[in-house]
Amino acid sequence: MPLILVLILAMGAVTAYLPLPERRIRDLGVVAAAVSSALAVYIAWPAFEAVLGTDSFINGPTGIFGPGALWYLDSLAAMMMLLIATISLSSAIISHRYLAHEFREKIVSLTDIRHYYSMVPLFVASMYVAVLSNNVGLLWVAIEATTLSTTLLVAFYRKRSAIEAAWKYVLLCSLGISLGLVGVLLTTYAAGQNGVNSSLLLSTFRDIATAGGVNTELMKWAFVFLFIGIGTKIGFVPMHAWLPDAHSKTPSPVSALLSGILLNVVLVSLLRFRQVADIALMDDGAWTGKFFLVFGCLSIAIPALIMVIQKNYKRLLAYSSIEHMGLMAFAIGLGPAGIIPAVMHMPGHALLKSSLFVGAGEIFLMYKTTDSAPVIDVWKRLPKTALLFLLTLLMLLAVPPSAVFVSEMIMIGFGLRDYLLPTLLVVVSLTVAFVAMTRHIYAMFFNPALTTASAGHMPAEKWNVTHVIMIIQLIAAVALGIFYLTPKGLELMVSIAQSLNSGLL
Amino acid sequence: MITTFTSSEVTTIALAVSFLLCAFLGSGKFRLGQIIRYYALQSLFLAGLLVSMAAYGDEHLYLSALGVIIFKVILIPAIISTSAKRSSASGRLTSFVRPAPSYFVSGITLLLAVLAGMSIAPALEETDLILTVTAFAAMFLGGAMMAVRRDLYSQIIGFFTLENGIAILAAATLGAIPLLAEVGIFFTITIGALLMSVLSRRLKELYAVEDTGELRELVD
Amino acid sequence: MNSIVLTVIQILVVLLIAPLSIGLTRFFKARFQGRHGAVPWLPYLTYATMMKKENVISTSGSWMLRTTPYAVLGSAVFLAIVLPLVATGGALAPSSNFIVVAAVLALGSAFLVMGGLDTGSAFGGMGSSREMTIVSLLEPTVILTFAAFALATGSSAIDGMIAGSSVAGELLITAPYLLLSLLALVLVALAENARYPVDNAATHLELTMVHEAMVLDYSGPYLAMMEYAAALKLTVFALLVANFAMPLPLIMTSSSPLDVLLAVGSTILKLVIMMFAVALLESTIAKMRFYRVQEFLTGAFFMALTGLALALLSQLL
Amino acid sequence: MSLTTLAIALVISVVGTFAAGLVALWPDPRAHRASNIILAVSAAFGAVVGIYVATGSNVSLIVPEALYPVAADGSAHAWPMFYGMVFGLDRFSAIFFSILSVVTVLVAVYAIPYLEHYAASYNVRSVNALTALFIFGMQGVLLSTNIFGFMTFWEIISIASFFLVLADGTEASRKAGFLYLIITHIGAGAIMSGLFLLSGGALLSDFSVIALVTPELPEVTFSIALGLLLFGFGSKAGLVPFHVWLPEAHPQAPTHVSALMSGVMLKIAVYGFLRVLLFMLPGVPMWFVLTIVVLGVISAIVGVLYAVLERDIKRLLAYSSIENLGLIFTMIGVGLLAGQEGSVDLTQAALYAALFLAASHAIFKTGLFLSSGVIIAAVHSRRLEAMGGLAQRMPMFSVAVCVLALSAAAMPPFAPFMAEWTFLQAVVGALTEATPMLKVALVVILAAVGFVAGLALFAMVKMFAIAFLAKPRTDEAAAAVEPKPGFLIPIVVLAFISLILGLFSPLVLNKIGAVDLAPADLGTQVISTGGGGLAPLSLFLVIAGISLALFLLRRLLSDVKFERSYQTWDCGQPTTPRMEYTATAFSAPIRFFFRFFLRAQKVVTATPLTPNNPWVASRTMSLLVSQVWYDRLYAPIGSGVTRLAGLVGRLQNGSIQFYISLILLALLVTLIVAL
Repeated sequence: MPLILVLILAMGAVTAYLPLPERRIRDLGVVAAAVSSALAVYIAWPAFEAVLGTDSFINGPTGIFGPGALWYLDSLAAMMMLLIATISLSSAIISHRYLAHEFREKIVSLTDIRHYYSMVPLFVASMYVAVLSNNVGLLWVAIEATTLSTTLLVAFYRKRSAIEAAWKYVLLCSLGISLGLVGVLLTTYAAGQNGVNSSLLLSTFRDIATAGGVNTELMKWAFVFLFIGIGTKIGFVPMHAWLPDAHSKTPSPVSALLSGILLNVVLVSLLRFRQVADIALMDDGAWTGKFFLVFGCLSIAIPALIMVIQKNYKRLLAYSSIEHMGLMAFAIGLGPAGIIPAVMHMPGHALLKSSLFVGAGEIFLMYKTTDSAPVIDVWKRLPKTALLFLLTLLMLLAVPPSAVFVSEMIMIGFGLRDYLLPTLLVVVSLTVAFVAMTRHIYAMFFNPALTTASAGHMPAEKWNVTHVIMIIQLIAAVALGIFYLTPKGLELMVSIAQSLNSGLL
Repeated sequence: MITTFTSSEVTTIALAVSFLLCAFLGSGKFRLGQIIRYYALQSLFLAGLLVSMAAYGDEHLYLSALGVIIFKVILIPAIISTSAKRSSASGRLTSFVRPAPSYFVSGITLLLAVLAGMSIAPALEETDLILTVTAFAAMFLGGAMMAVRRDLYSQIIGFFTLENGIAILAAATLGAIPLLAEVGIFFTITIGALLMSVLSRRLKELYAVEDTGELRELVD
Repeated sequence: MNSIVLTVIQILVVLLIAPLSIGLTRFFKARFQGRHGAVPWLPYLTYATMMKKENVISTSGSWMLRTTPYAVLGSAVFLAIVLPLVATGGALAPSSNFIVVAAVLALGSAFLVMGGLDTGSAFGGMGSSREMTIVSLLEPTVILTFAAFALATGSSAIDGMIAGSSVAGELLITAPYLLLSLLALVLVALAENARYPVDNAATHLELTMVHEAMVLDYSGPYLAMMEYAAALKLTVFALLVANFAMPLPLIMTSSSPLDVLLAVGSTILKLVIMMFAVALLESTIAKMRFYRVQEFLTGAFFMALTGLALALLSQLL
Repeated sequence: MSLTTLAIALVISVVGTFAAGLVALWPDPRAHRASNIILAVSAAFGAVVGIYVATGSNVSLIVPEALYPVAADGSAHAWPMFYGMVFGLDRFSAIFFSILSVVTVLVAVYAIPYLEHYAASYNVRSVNALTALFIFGMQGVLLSTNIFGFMTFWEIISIASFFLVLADGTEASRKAGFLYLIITHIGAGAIMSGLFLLSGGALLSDFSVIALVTPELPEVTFSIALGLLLFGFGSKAGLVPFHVWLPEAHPQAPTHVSALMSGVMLKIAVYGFLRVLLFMLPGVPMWFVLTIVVLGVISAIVGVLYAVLERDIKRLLAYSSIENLGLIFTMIGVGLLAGQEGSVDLTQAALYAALFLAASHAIFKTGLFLSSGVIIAAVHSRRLEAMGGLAQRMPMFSVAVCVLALSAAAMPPFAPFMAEWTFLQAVVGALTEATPMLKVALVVILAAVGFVAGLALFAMVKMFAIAFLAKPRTDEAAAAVEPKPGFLIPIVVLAFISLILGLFSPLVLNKIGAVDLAPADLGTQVISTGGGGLAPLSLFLVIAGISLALFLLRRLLSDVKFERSYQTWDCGQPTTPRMEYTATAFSAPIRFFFRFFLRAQKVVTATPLTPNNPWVASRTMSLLVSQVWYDRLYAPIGSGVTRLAGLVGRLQNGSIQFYISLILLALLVTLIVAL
């Protein structure tokens, strides 16, 4: 079944090179995205149906596709599939309008559009594979494929800074992922010690680990390499340098995909490996939790500080992504129960961050620059985008009704019980970030244009598809926030968290 | 600790040492042509190593050796040199460290690799120890090359030396990776090489940039 | 003799002898300065004639100009009724709680200040600013002084404080440590009534005035009411201090008509003695520069504070 | 009224407030009036419920099961929302609920003409919606009974009020808004952490459950939690070290919103503080009680000193809020201190005095802010120096403001005086048999409260006199006219409530539970505590009687019509408005007397009129009152964070070699550390 999904997307990529006019290519892109999302939801739905039907959920080590299969689907993977589906669909719809506008203004040529519509489906396909694959080698290849497929997208605008960002992106991420490969090899070696085992399947690793057949010393080495390697791809602080450059130079629909969903997918794959390490080390995640806690706190504090002096609004959003990844890591580091808030945080952050990047894209189209200084008086010139952007930003900054608020409060609740000082550091950094972002965005929106000349002629803003998407995702985030408050919502989240730590309450 | 080695193991160790020697020498050279040739030689030794291991391991290794030869000895050097020639990049490579001290740096990284090997030794069987040490050595050499060198192409070569180190580690620890994973990894590496060369060519043609020192625009 | 009759007697006596206090001080001061001076009952005549004079109202003022005389005189009359001046245990004695008294005093001064500002002249403004500073910095001293008395006598109504002892001035004998608080009360009285160290009542130099500057712009009946209020406040404070200090009889519910006559005579005697003391004080010391009044006020505050501390310590012994 | 009707009224009030917010967003211009009317009506419902529950005997109103969806198996459980939290109003929160509702009714009525007058500078729809949300948040805080609900609505209050402060979009309001945002957000974080520490991280536990858990908390976490809670609630209530945002943020918000913020939001902080202190914590260590008292006294003194100095009318009112909140916290502190030291009578009197002062402060402060709105609308400036002569032009309005100003200065017939009287009398009464340590504390507090009361009178007289009396200093002031009824009615009603609350304070105190403070046997006419008694109504009747007698006597003894009006005599030359005393001049003695604390620099610049004659010059004097707290405490923190950010920003220096070595370094360090 997942193979068909990958095939459809591959076909979408190929059709980009058919001798069709530019408009048809964009339509085909949207169609491919729609079909693939529908199929993804169809695949992922049985996982949710079980929970909502209030009977116990198929969550054992086998997953939906049976023990030995190449693919592995449990509730967490199902949630990720759902997220990838929604955000890739919205990004496709928005890029339809975004590229049309760019093409009309002659910034982008036809070949560029062909590149775009060949790369994006491949990227989405590799993400689907990364989430579903049970085979470790395939997982590694999928993650590396996400990097390679987005390199040209980062260098899409052919500007010097864009190519520089692409160069750094491809080099650093490939370096990171190869370290990750070292970790993967060591894990398979540690798991395959006694019997010859060439199955490379995560589920088999878990069975061997529960049987106690894993060499723990080697497993520790493997986890360190894995954490630093894949951590580079997630953007934990010491290894985050590529992220602000890459996410701010790509066209906005792609940076919405990158920031919104790619970071979560890679984090989930890291958690899969962590699960094997936890079962092997039999300490219920204490040893591995330390990594997440330390790197989590770092990844919250440092970006929060850098945001204070940030001058480019897209880089500001990129740093906020690092910070939210740090938040999820911090939550995971709080112990076995910490996974629940982390899992709650993922959809909220994905929906809101992608909508923010899309809004930033809209502002970029009108103001032609991602630098914040010349962007002024947005409230009066782009009233619809500004209002939606501000509301989404507030939801992201954990204002009550949003899902992010619920998850952050649970996180701080658990954090205070056993790690007092790190939690206080986190609370203060969240405030610093809150203020930095609000002040930055507020200056952009409400600085009145000094002279009408500097205002430049700006066509009155019409109601376009970006606003529709932003509204839908905003409402989804708020609905999610309220859904978390109901007992059924909590039950679903706990069952998703259980897929990572079966011993959970 | 010296255990008696069978004859085929002696050949593997000899090939591993010569592989390391090429990597070590490559790290000191400052002409593009030279480091590409050393990289090809290094991959050749890797293929030889795999063949020698196939003697007492399982026969899949023959196939992977063939893959190494096709991809790493022929294809990747070809891609890099064609893109360099087409964009008429100057062969001279620049680095933070002059040639003589760069050997010194490589020496230190080798020492570090041995140290790392020692500390992981208790967890491995006897025979794999030497190969793991070579793998670590190659990886660290590649990493040092990427960190020390300034220009674009030598960073690509540094990355691929690191890749070779990992290939050795795979061979040492797992013997034969299943075919699907092997092919996947090879393809990914080639596409990586392709992309990196495309980017460097664009940089060279559009902005006449060869040295990453000039790529420092994206700050804070 | 029930309490209502006592209060009526007290009202009549105090309201009648009020102008005499101003007259007496002027008379004694003239004599100290070797002048013959006017007759002590001259203020009665001046207030009566002023009532008949034309009332000139400033165009720049508002309704505040008209309400100030009533408010100021009202608060003075309230104090005269409530406090134990001639008789203790009067009808309104329970509401002579020291915090209420301090607040009504402050209310009277507040209206006086607002009246002074309303005329819109620089002198009125200057006088009001100074008066307001003095009144507001005096508030803690008033509260601490009466707190000490309340602590010593156990009742926080001023009437209760004095009624405790059968003879008026007996309080000091039974609780000698209250001397310091009494001194603080004297300083407060001097500051409240704009007497010597703080303000010179007889000055003609507008720049040095405090109390006089505020009533500069009143004339006719309003000026009479303001002057009368000032005289009344001076009498009230004089008699209050006298009752605390001098052992002369006060009318009680149990006293016969003879005692009433005796008490009224002693009240007039107390007033003469106090006015003589005030005149003596004003002829011996010089007026303080306004910006040094701060030391006067801080001195009064710390005296009251130590008085209270002494009262507390005495509880322990 | 049975419980269910009460609950329905309560639900109507809360839902009505939210609906008002939604209606406000409707693009049609009539929506402005409609939303405010809905807001007023629903607040009226809230007032009825609040007063009924506050004064009822111990009826604690939990929104009854009738309104909850009944589960399938017939067991009624609370709304599925908020993890089954139960919304309820007990006697204690009902007092604050009624304050909130009464003030909201009047503010909503006032908002209608105000926003129409200022339609140009405010986005009317967003201000109305945000105000409704703001009030909804406050209602939510009062109704919620577990941490999650409390924190959610607390956050709604902060965000709604933040955007209201930024409503007029000027640079100053943005600067004030962000300062406000920083402090309230950190404060909210501190409260959340403190509450979680107390409840052991359990997110859903009810307040009553926490009360059981706290006794066996280890000493260290207990004191950390207390510190966090004091910081959280203190920063929201404007206690001194964290008060810096209050005089900046309140004046920037639209007037009716700053009235709400000053009058009611600060009380919500007091409510939260008392809810935690009295209902959740078993006993509170001595150091905590002493810090409350010390902070309360310092805020009162600092607040009143700066109120005396201030020349901007809304900042003056903001500082007077700080002073009143300082007094409230001192009373709470003394109540707790007395509780510890064993004099029970003082505890009850002090706590009820604090509650009563909070209620009366809400009334008169809202009135004063609303009237400052009217003055600013007439004079187009917030500086006192630009006002003057308004009493002549707006007699009715100025009488109401005079009543409000006198009640702000705690003068006799009005409510704040009764609260202060109860507190002072209780302190004096408790002095006799208190323990030595309590004696010293009580003496210091007695002196401090006296000092603050005096200066409060100074500030309020200055505000009223300079703004209203004498001749108008600018032509806008001269052209001022009696405000429209929409403005006037709320202010007059508030003045009236302040008077009534004062006169019938024994009745009110008795009803809200202070039974032995205002005993029923004396016909609830007298507040008796600490050996003294006060009968406010008879006191008022005596004063009224005297004034009436004087009025009649004056008519008897002199001819009323024998009157002439003439310009003020000023040694002959005509008096001009420039000769009047200004606010700066009026407060000069105090500025001189307290020059050590207040650091005010006076700059007099003389510009000679004719070049060759230096003596004939026009002198202008400017006064710079430095914000001591802001420059010493907040500015360094701000620049420190920016410097640190610059330092960290260098991490992103652009060279790829640096990034690669960073990754390898991270790998090596982790390997060494972890293995």
